Amino acid sequence: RQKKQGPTGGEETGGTKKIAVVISTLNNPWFVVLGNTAKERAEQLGYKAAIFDSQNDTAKESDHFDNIIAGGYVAILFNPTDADGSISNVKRAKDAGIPTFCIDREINSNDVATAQILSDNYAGCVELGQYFVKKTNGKGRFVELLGILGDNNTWNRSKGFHSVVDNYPDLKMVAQQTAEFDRTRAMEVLESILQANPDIDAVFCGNDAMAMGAYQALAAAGKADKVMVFGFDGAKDVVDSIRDGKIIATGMQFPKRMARMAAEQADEYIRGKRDFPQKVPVAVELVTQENIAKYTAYGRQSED
Amino acid sequence: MLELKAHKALVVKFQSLFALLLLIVILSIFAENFFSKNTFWLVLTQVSINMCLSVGMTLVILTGGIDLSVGSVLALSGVIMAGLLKNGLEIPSLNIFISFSLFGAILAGLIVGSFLGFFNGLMITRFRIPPFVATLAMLTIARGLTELWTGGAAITGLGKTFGYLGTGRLLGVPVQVWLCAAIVLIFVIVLRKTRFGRYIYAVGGNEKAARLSGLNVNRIKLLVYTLAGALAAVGGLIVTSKLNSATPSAGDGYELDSIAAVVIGGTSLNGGKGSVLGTILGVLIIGVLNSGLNILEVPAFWQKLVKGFVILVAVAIDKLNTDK
Amino acid sequence: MLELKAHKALVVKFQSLFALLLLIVILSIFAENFFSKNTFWLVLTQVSINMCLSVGMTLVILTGGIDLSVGSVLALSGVIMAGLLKNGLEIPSLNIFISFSLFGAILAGLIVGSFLGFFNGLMITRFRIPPFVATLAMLTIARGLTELWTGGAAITGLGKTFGYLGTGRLLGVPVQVWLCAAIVLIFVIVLRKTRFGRYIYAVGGNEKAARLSGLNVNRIKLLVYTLAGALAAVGGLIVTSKLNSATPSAGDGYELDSIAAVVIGGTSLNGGKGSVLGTILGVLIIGVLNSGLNILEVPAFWQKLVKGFVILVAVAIDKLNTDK
Amino acid sequence: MTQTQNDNIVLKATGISKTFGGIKALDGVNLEIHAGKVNAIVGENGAGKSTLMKILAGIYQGYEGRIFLDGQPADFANPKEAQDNGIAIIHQELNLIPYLSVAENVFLGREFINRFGLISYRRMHRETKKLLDRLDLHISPRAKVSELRIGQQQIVEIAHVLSLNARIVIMDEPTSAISEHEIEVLFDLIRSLKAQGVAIVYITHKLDELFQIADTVTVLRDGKYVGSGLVEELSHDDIVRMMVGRNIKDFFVKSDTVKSGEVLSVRDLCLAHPERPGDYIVKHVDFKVQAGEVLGMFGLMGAGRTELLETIFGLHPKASSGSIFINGQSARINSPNDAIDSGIGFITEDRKQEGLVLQMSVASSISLASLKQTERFGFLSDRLETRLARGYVDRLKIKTPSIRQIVENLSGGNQQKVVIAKWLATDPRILLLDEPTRGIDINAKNEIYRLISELAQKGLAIVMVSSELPEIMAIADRIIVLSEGKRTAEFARSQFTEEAIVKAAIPKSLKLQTLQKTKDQKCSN
Ligand SMILES: Nc1ncnc2c1ncn2[C@@H]1O[C@H](COP(=O)(O)OP(=O)(O)OP(=O)(O)O)[C@@H](O)[C@H]1O
Ligand SMILES: Nc1ncnc2c1ncn2[C@@H]1O[C@H](COP(=O)(O)OP(=O)(O)OP(=O)(O)O)[C@@H](O)[C@H]1O
Ligand SMILES: [Mg+2]
Ligand SMILES: [Mg+2]
Repeated sequence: RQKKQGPTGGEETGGTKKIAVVISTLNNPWFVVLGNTAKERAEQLGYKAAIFDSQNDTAKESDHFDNIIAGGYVAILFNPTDADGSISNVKRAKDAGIPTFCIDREINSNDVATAQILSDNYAGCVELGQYFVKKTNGKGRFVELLGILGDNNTWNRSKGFHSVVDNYPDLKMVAQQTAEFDRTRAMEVLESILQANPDIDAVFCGNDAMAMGAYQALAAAGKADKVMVFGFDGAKDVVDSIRDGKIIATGMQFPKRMARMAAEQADEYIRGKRDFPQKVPVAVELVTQENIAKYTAYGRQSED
Repeated sequence: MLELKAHKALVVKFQSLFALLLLIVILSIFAENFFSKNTFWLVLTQVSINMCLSVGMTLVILTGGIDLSVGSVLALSGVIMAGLLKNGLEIPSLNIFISFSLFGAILAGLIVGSFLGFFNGLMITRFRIPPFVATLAMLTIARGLTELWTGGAAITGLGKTFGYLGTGRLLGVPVQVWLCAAIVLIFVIVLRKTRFGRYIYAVGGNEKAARLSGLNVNRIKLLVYTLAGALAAVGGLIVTSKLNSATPSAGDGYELDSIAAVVIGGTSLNGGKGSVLGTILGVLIIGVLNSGLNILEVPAFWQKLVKGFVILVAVAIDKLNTDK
Repeated sequence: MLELKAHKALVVKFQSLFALLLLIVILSIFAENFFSKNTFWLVLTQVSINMCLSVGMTLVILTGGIDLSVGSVLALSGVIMAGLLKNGLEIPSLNIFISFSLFGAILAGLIVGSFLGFFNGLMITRFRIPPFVATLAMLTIARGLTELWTGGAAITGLGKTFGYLGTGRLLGVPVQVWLCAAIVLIFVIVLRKTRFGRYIYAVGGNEKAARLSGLNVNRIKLLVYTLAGALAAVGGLIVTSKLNSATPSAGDGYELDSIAAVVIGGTSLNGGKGSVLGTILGVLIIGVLNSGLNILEVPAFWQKLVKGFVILVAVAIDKLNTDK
Repeated sequence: MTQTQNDNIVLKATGISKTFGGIKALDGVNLEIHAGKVNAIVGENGAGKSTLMKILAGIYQGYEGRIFLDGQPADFANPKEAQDNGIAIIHQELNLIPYLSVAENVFLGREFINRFGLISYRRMHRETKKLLDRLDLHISPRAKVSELRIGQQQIVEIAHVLSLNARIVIMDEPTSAISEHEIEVLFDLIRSLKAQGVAIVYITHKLDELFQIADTVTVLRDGKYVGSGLVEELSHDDIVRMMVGRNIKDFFVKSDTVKSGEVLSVRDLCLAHPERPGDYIVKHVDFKVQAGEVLGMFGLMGAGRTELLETIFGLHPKASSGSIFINGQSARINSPNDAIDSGIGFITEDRKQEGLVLQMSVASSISLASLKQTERFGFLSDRLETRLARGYVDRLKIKTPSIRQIVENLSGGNQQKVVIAKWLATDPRILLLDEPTRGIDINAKNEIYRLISELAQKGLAIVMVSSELPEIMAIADRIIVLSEGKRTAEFARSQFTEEAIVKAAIPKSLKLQTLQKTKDQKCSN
């Protein structure tokens, strides 16, 4: 009864091959959309698909990979927890003959994943930074809310943003604190920062959840119309808020587009295709109050 | 001598008061903006959620138990309120649709929170599962239910009225502060002036003696966990109203902050010994510290370090004060 | 009659064995792949980190304490090992540069872990800070230090040799399983057969009596927390080696899993009662459950729900078994 | 007072004073301890006996006065140091580690280890077995202490001290929890230690014991040294006078009470053994108590008396069978709460574990089981509670600095009075008392006897378990005897004889030799 399951096998499950979707965390709606879309697309393409939640823990992710390798999955759609920490996991899958397709976040290795469909956080934040400079006229006092300090995307975003704004000596960062990508924390942290710095002009947030929290803090302090809030992700709330004129801009990362692409690539791989470009950048698009009409939650109007 | 003794009694009574005052003085010296009316209200509003949780946690810990599920219960109650308010309740299989008024939705959330707490209590009393395990299971279960209910997405756009609780003021005092003050007052009275309160101490102090004195220990515990659940739901109400949206990840890790507040406030994890007043001080110490570090503009990387050490020093001072 | 009694004694002794076996049987029925040699090794390697932490946690809990800092200590030890191995230690102000061999780096990490544990113990014994607060502060401090040491970025490229521990096999058995087995064996012997081990029970069972019998309660506690820190560092070693990189967010939340394993394994949070063997069963129950739910392909949001209920049922069965 | 001769004094303490938070527990106390003698210390509850002993044993530091060991000044920084100097103490309160075995407890801190550094259990068990045999306690050295009953635990404590081979052995009320048989074994042991030149310091409230084994006696009152002397030169009344500070002529004399109708009737009560299926701890017990009657219940340790009372009180609803009638009505008692509602009060034998919430104040402890009566408009009234507590503190002469004092800080006897007060406050019709005078001084004992008698006169039905034959014979109207869970005899007051009662109490399984011993034991006066 114990059938040997080859790397591209999985025949034993009634002919339906299984694709694993490993997501860094489901603690944030953006990633839930990413995971669900990947799963749905894989199912549309005729596979069984299951989502694994790594809970932002590279070790848990590693456990998932072990289970996936043992469980006869034929491909992995992978949203890594850490650009460096996740490499060895992908490598194990590769050694077991299972292709991995990275989504949204990259891993710092060019020869273990079959392909990486990436949202360029750095470039996206460069663009956002430029818009930030434009809206502030290159001067003023601002606050930056960082994500989780141990997360490399926190720094990709922060560095991209600073690569632009640091060139403007009149733009002064009065506080830089972490709110751990969390809405409630962002509200509380900004409330406190406002005590020491009541007269700020803008807040740059490392993700949209924090942008929403920051906005609430400003609204509660009666400063919502004086202080500009910038987010990053393209989450539903923020897109809606931009439309309502509450938030200035965000970087749209297209989770659905990336997830679908990854599922399709996996499908192609299973059908025999082997030459994939190692990196497929999916440009982050700046969503502002001017161009909001083109966008909807997690993507463009035209996509859904 | 006598004065000195009276003074000592005071210190023992308000164990952590000294640490809190010291903290405030130090922060006021280092951060010029710290000592202000604004900061005062800020801290009070920021601690309001932890205050609700910690009052409930105090009751639980006084009985000798623990409740790890408060954060998740907060989240589930919050998303239930928000979901019912926004989308109503639809049961397609029965072809039922019920829409909820603001009051109805809030009530439903409070009932859900209470029920989860009741379930904790049931597991602990009927099935004799250790509180740590029972409420850890509930932490997981309630979080799972929250994610299932929301599909992992935040529920937003709950309207102005709902936001009033989290952002409005009444007679110049934030509504949530009123709410917390009322809760604190009620439970100070419950613990000091009612039979139920006295029984909580008895159960935590010596469960066997309490049972032999005719107390219905199980019923008391059941009620205590139910109240902790209800208070977590109040926390869910405040946070949802404050953010004018309910996120499924709300309250993550709050249990530790809440237990810390209770313990810093001098309540013993072994039960039977402690007070709500102490807990308030514990909550304030943590709250002042959190705000203070940001106001002081301690760099992000150093905050955790400083926070950890300040808590150590605060509690150590406290101990030195009360022991000798 | 007599057989019945012997059987009962066995059940009491290996409290959670029944729950574990039941879980395995059920999973084997529902997931055809579950019962296999592969899964066996998989589960054993997956639980190895929690096993290290939980053995240390068992010691701490047996003394009546708790250690919330294990996850952070794991992270700090891991990044210290990785950082020293990769970059050596540079103290610019003194113009000192020390490079570390593999062995030296690992040793340094273990020393750091032990020291953090020692510091916990010091706070608890000398300054009489309640263990919950002291180790919660350490949780924060060690995480802060981890972030400072790494600047928030993972440390990678640690070389093949380092990875051997986490991925290699010796005589067909994964190296980390050997390591865990050794640790378990040592601490089973320590607890059952050495003075120190018995003193741990004595301190947790009746601290006053232990003191009156002339035991140096403080020294015992100090050693226990130090060992818990050292074992957390071993956990850090395993995770770093497994991933061949050290991430600053490693170990986040592991304290709860570890305490849960200890409590599910029948060790009382009041101290004085429990065993490492019970803890192993607790660790395995959690590990089997985690793997099992994934192998069963339970959807992520449902997993939490199912996990919570299974833990409740497992512990309830356990209780019903042992109580009557 | 005649001072005893100064020969072979091993330990001398002069001018010892100790205060606890403003309360003077000891005030300039002097003490001399002679080698090869039993040096008794007596005094009322709270007189400071235990405190003095704790100072000698290195447990308390920070006292005034001086201690000389073999003429050399000594000041012990911790219990270990005192131990190293040959001073061992059996504490009044049990100090054992519940989840460790008997052997591990006996040798705690001094385990035998083999050459691998591991504990040599074989040797420890062997040595423990020897000690237990000397004390005639037949339990396995491997048994967990938590599974033993108090009496057995007390003997384990004695074994522990015995194993220390100390020069000075302090025994703080060692006989309060053990039965007559074990007491006799202990006395034999004390005599043999004495013969070896060991100095025994012996604290007891059972003054009769002084005349059996003590050589000298020192009396404390309210923390002060009253005097000391040779036992053979003193009478019972002399000692009592020194303890109390006045003549007590009015020793308790049982007054006749009017019995008016059956209040409690127990029929065919059985309780299954928790661990041995098919075995029973209480076997088909029947008895009746009338209003105004004091029913004594006698038995040896382990006879099942405690379990019987517990069963009546609703603590074992699942394991028990049989029926209980109160005022002729069948009563369904499934919990202590039901029992209280039926008018039953239960004073348990272990006040620390079962009777009191030690962290609570005296007032809260007294009102705990009847808190409703201190309520006004749904809230607790401090005034009502204070009045309630004051009433009982006065009535039972509870010695406490304030009704807000934590009960843990009271002396053992006063703690017991608080427990009694708690139950009286529930205004019971039936009072079950399990060893109510354990650890209580003679004066307080008399007060409690008088109280019991008074309560009976007021129409309460009282069941009192006691292991002290003179006590039970003095107070009971009727005695039933339990042996191995069975009711073996019943005596009306006119039929009371020590011999008959003890005979009924001895289990058939016990050896004849033991029987002889127990019979011989004289409870003098
Ligand atoms: N730790 C303590 N804190 C406060 N007061 C104490 C403490 N220990 C004893 N006392 C007080 O000191 C006095 C003497 O107590 P001690 O226990 O020595 O009496 P005792 O003679 O042994 O009485 P008993 O016969 O009831 O055991 C009492 O008034 C008691 O309340
Ligand atoms: N928890 C227990 N587990 C097993 N057996 C028990 C337990 N408690 C009591 N027993 C047994 O029940 C019997 C009755 O014990 P019990 O304590 O009721 O005796 P007693 O007459 O009250 O004696 P004592 O004078 O010690 O109070 C004894 O044979 C004892 O071994
Ligand atoms: Mg005493
Ligand atoms: Mg008894």
